[in-house]
Amino acid sequence: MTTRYIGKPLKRKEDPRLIQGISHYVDDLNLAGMHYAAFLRSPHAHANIRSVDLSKARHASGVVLALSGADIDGAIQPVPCAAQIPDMKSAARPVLARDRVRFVGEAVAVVVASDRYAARDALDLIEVDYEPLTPIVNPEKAIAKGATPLHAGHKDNVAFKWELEGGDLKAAFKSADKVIRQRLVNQRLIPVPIETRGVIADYQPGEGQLTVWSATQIPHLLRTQIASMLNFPETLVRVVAPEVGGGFGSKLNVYPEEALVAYLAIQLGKPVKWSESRRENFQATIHGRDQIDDVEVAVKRDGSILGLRCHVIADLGAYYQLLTPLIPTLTGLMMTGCYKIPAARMEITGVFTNKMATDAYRGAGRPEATYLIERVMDLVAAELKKDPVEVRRKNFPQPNDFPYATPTGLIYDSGDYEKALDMALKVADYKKLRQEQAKLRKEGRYMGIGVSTYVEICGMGPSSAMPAGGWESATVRVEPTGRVSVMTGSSPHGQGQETTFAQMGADVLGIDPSQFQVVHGDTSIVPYGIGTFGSRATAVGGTAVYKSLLKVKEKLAHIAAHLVGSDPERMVFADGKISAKESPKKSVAFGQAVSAAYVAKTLPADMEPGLEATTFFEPSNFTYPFGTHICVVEIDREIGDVKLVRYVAVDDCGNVLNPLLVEGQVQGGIVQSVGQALFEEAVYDEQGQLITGELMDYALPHASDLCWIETARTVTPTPVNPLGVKGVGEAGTIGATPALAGAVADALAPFGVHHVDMPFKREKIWQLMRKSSGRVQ
Amino acid sequence: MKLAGTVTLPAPPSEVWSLLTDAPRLSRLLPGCEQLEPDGPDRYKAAVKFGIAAISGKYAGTLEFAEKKPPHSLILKLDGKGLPGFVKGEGRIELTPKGDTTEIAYTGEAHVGGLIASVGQRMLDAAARKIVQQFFDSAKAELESTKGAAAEPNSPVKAHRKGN
Amino acid sequence: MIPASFEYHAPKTLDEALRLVERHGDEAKLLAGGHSLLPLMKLRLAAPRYVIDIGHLRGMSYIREENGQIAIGALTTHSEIEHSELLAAKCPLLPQTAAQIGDVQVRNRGTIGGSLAHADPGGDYPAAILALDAEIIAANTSGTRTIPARDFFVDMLTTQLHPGEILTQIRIAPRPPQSGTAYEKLHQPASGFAIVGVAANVLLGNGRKAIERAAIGITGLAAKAFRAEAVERALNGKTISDKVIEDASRNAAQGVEPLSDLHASGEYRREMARVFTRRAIARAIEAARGVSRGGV
Amino acid sequence: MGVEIQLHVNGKQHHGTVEPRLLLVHYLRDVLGLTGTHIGCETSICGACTVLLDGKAVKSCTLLAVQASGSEITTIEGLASSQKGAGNGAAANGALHAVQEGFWEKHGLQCGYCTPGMILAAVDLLQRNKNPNEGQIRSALSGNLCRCTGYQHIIEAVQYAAKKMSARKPLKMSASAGRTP
Repeated sequence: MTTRYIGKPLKRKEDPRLIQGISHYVDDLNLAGMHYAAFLRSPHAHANIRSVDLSKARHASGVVLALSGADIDGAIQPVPCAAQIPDMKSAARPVLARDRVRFVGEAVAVVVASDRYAARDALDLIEVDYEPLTPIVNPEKAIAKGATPLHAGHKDNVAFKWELEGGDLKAAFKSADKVIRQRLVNQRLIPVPIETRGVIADYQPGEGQLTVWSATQIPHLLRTQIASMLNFPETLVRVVAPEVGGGFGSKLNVYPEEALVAYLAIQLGKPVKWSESRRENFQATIHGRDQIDDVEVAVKRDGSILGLRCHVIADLGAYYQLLTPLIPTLTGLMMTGCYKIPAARMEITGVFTNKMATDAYRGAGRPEATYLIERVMDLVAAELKKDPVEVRRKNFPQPNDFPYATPTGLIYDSGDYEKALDMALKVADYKKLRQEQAKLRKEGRYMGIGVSTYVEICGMGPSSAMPAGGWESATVRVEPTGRVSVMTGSSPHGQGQETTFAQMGADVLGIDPSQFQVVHGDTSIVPYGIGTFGSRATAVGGTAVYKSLLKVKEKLAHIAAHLVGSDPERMVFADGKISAKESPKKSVAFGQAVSAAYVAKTLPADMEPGLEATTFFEPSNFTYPFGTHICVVEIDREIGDVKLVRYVAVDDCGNVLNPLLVEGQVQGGIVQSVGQALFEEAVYDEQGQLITGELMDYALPHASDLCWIETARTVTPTPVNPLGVKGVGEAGTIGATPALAGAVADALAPFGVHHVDMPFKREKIWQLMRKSSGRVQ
Repeated sequence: MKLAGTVTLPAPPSEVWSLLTDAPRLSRLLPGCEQLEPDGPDRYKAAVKFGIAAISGKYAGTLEFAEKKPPHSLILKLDGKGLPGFVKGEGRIELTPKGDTTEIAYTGEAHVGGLIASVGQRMLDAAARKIVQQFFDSAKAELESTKGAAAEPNSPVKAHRKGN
Repeated sequence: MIPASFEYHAPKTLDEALRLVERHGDEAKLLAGGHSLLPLMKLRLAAPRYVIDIGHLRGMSYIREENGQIAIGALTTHSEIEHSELLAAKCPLLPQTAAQIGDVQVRNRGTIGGSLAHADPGGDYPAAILALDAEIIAANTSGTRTIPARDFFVDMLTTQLHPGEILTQIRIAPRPPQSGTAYEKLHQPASGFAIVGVAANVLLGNGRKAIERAAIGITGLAAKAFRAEAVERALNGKTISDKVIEDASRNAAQGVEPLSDLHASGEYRREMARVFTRRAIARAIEAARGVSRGGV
Repeated sequence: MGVEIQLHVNGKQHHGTVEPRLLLVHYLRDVLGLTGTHIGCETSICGACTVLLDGKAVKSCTLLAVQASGSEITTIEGLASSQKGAGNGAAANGALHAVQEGFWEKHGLQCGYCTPGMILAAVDLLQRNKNPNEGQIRSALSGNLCRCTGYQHIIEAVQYAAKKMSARKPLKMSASAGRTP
C-alpha cells in the first residue's frame, strides 16, 4: 500500500457543513407535531418527597402530560450501571425520584407541552412538598462513624472497597532511604461540552417503531439500554446520534431523560423533544474526578522508587451512572505511571454523597493516576534536592524492557520514554529555562517549570477488561457506482473519523478520499458498535475499518485478476485502477471491477456477488501512548495570578493518520487540563447546593487565558494493531495537569511550598505566598 | 451563610422584647412581609417578598420563636420557599440593657437553596446583611415613633403590608 | 432558559416612555441593551409585569460636546464608548473602562445607561463615573434632575433613580491638562465582572511633581461602588513618590465592608483593592505626565 | 399577546407576530429554521449564539426578537452571501467566507458546535482590525468558548482569513474600523 493520504494533514470532510451552520445537532431537528418536555428538579440535596401536586400544571395552557415518579412506578427501569465490582452496593438512579431526592437537580416530575415556553411555564405550577434531610456532602464525613446511610438498606456510605497489589511492598518500604507522604485532592469537575444533552423520541404505533435521537457517544449501547429500561423490543428501537457537540465522556452514558422522553413519546403518540439547559447540564449530567489520594512512596537516596502505596477516597455521588465505580479503578491500574516501580498497592473506597454521580470525564481515572504519580516524582525530587527531570529519567523502563509488565498487572505495549523526554527538553531549551528562572528569582519574580512524563491506557480495549465489550465493528461497502460507504461503530463527536477513515480507505483501495462516505451514529444503518471514548476510535474502530477494507480489497483483487487474467496476489491498487504488477496493460478501472461484483456475470467461480465486508475487531491489549509535557508559568506575587508563559508538548501516539487532527486533539486536551489546573471546580456548599451552577461562576479557559502551545511528536508504533496507532484523544488532558501543577509548585518553591491542590485560584496562591512570605529563600 | 452583629435600639429590653415578639408589629419590621398569621403557639405563617431591585421573589413559610427567655433572649426560626428557591434560617437574639437602650447581639445562620443559591451566590451575603439592617432600622424607627407610649394592646394578630 | 411572560411596550418617544414608567411604577422594568435585565429574567430571578423597551428610542445614543461638557446618551453602547475618538481625546478613562467590560458581543449591545441603572456591584462603569465626578441626568414626566455620581449609587443594585424616572444622559467635564486617568481591574475568570476595579483620576501640580487632586472610584469591593476618600486625602497635595502612592493605597478599603463570595473572600478583595488602587494611581500619573509632555 | 416584528435576515425580509418574550435565538432557530445559530450557555458567556446584528456581533440568546425588530441580521447560514455582514471577506457565488475557509484550512473546529458563533465573532474583529496579532485575536474571541480545540487552530484560522481578506480588493472601512480592541 502506498501511503498517499495516510499521515497527511488533510482538511476535514465534515467541516463544510459545520462551518456553514447547515448540519444538524439534536436540537436542530424538528418533526411535525413536536412536543416539548421539561423537567422539574429538586432544589434539595437530600429530602423526602411527601407529595407532588401536578394538578395546576396539568391544566396549564399547552400542557398535554405531567408525570411524577409515582405515575411511572415500575414502568421504567432505573439508570443502568455496566461496571461491576465485587461486593459493591446497589445505588440505582431512578428516572424520576419516587420517595426521596439525593442530589440537587434530581428529576422529580416531567411536563410535556406544545411548545418549550409553555413546558417551562408549567414547571412553576408544580407543588412539591419536601421534608429536608441532612445532606452528606463531604466524602470523608460520609464514611465516618455514625454517618447516616444515603440509601435504605445500606449500613454505611461505602459503596465498595477495591484493592490491587503487586510486588513486595513490605520489602520496598523496609529498604527505603526515605518515605514521602502526601495527600492530594483531585477536585470535582464538570465536563461542559458546549452542546448540552438533548433527546427527541418519535413513536410510530402502526409499525411499533421507536426512534430516539440523542446527543450520545454510544448509540448502540443506548439502544440496548432504552429497550431494557422500557421493556421494549430492541429490534424496534432505532437510536440516532446526529452531530454531537462535544462529549468528553459526559455523553458516554445512559440518562433518565433518554428513557423518559422515549416513554413520553410512546404514551402520547407524538414526537417529544427535550433540550437540556446549561443549569441542568451542570446539575444532572455526570461530573468527573473527585478523588482524595493519600499516597506514600518509598525511595532510595539516588532517586529510584522502590514502592508506592495509595489510598483513594472516590466521591461517587448519590447514584451510579453507567461506569461510575469503574473510573477510580483505572487510577489504580495506572498508578505507577511510566516508571519501573517494583511494588505498588492501591486501595480505593468508593463513597456515596448527596451529589451528582461522577463518571468518565476526559481521561477517566488516568489523569488522576498521572497526577498522582507525577506529583510524587516532583515531591521526591524536591525532597532529594534533585532535578525533576533526572528523577524521572532514573526510573524509566528502557526500550528493550517492552512489553513491560507493571506491578498492577498491565502490559505496556511499546515505548521510548527517554526519547520523548529528550525531545521536549530540547524544544523547551530546559537548561536555559532553569537559568532564566534563577535570574528572575533574584529579581523577586516567580517563574516555575513543570515537567510531566506520562503514559496512558488507550485504545480501550480488550473485552476481557471492559464492562460492556471492548471490540469495535466496521462495515465497508463499495456501492455499485464505485463510491464507498464505511459504517463505523465509533460514533464521533468532533474527532474527525469521517476524514481519517476516508484517508485510510483511499490508500488501501487506491482511490480518492472524496469517494468515501463514513456513516456513523445510526443504529439502523451501522452494525452494532461500542462507541467513541477512551481514545479508541482509531486504534480499535480504525482497525476494524482497516480489516474490512482489506477484505473488500482482496475480493476486488480476485475480480480484477480474473478480468485481466492475472494473479490476485499481484494486483496493485492505485490511481483508481487495479493493475497487475507485471504489466501496466493488465489493468481495470476501479469502477469496472466494482461493477463486475454487482452485475455478477464475469465473477470468478464460487465467488458471491456484492462487495461488502464487516469486521468485529477485538484488540489483544490496550495501547499505551506516552509523552513529555513541559510547562512554564509565572506567578504574580501580589495577586497570586498564575500566568502560562510557555507550553511544550511532545506526544507519542504511535503512527498518525492525520497530523493536523492529532495536533488538534493534543491542544484541546491540554487546554482542558489548563481548565482543571487553573479554574475549574464544582463547588457544593455544606448543604449540597451546587454553587458553581452556571458558566457565570464555573470558569472555563478562554482564548485569552492561554499561551502558544508548542507541539512535537516521536513515533513508536504499537504492535497491538496493524495500523500501529495508539490513540490521542486524552493524551493532552492526561499529560498536562501534572505539568501545570509541577510548574506552580516549582514557582512557589522559594516560599517553602512543594504541593498545592488544584485549582490554582489566585486567592489560594496569594494566601500561600503570604503565609510563608517570611520564609522566602 | 453566617450573620452576626450587634445593634443598639432606643428602648429598654422589655419594650424591645414586646416589639420583637408581637406578630403584627414584627410583621411591619420584616422587609417585604406581606402576611403573618398565627399557626400554633409561637408559630406564624408568613408570606414575604424578598429581594433587591429587579431580583425579588415571593416566599411562603413559617416564623417560629423558641427558647423564649423574656426579656433576655430568644431564637427566631425562619423557613420559607418560593419559585427562586428556599431559605431556612435560625438566629439567636440576646438583649442586654444599656441605660435606657438595649444592645442586641445576634448570631444566625441561613441556608439558601435552589436557584438563588446557585446563581445569586455572589450577592447573597450582602443581601442578607441588607435585610438584617433594614429590619433593625425599622425596629429603631418603630421604637422611636412609639417612644413613651405603651405598645398597642391586643390588635388582631393578622397583619398585612404591601410590598417593600 | 426562558423568561416569564410580560406585557411589552416599545415607546417611540422618551415622553411616551416616561408616561409608561410613571403609570406602571416598580412593576415595570426598562429594557435598553438587555444585558443586565435579560439574564435575570431568563433565570426567572426577575419577572417584571411590564417591560418597557427603550432600545428603539431615537436620539439617545450619542457622544458629543455640549456647553463645555461631554454628554453621553444613556443608550450609547459600551463599544461606541470604547471606540469614540472624542472620548479618547477628552476622557480616555471611559473608553479604557468600556474596553474591559465583558466581551465584544456584550460591549456591542450593552449600554452605559442600562449598566449604571442596574448598579451591579461588579460593574465597571461605576468606578469611572465616580472618579470623573460625572453627573447623571434623570428624567420623569415633570422634568429632569441632575444627580452627582457620588450620590447615585445607593446600595447593591440600587440607585438614586426613583420609580418613574429614566436615566437619559451622563455628563462629564473634559479632562484638564496635566491630568491622567487609568482603570485597573481584577476580573472574575468566569463572568468577567470586576472582583475589584479601580479608576484613578489625578491632576498633577508643581511641575508635575505633585498630586494636586485625586479622585478614586472603586467597584467590586463592596455592595456599591464608592469614592475612596481616604486614599484621595492621602494623595492630595503630596509630592509623588512610590511610598506616597503605596501608603495612600492602603486606605482603599477603609470604612468599607467588602463583599465575600465564591471567587474572592472579603480579605482578598480588601488586599486587591490596595494593589489595584496602587496600580491605577501609578498608571494615571504616568498618563498625566505622558500626555502633558505630548503637549495636548 | 403578540407583537409585530420585521427583520431582515440574511438578506431576506421577514414579518411576523411573536410573543414578546421570544428570544431572538429561538426566533431564528424555531421560527425561521436557521439552526446554525446554537445555544450553549444561555447566560451570555459562551457565544455559541453569536449573530451579526446590523453588522456587529451580538449574543442572540440575550436578546428578545422584538428588540431586534427593524434590524439586519446575518447568521452563519447567510455569512458567505451577505455582503453587509461579510465585509470584504465574502466570496462570490455562495462560496465560503474567508473566515469559514480559514476554519476549514487550519482545522479550527472539532465538534463544530461553537464554530458558527466563533466565526461570526472573528468576522466582527476583522471588520475592525484588518491585521490582528495573536493577543488581539485572543481578546476578541474571549466572548466565545470552545471546549474542543484549545483555540490555537482557531487563532491560525483567523490569521489565515486576515491574510486572505487583505489580499483581496480592500473594502471601504467604516470610521471605527482599524481600531484594536
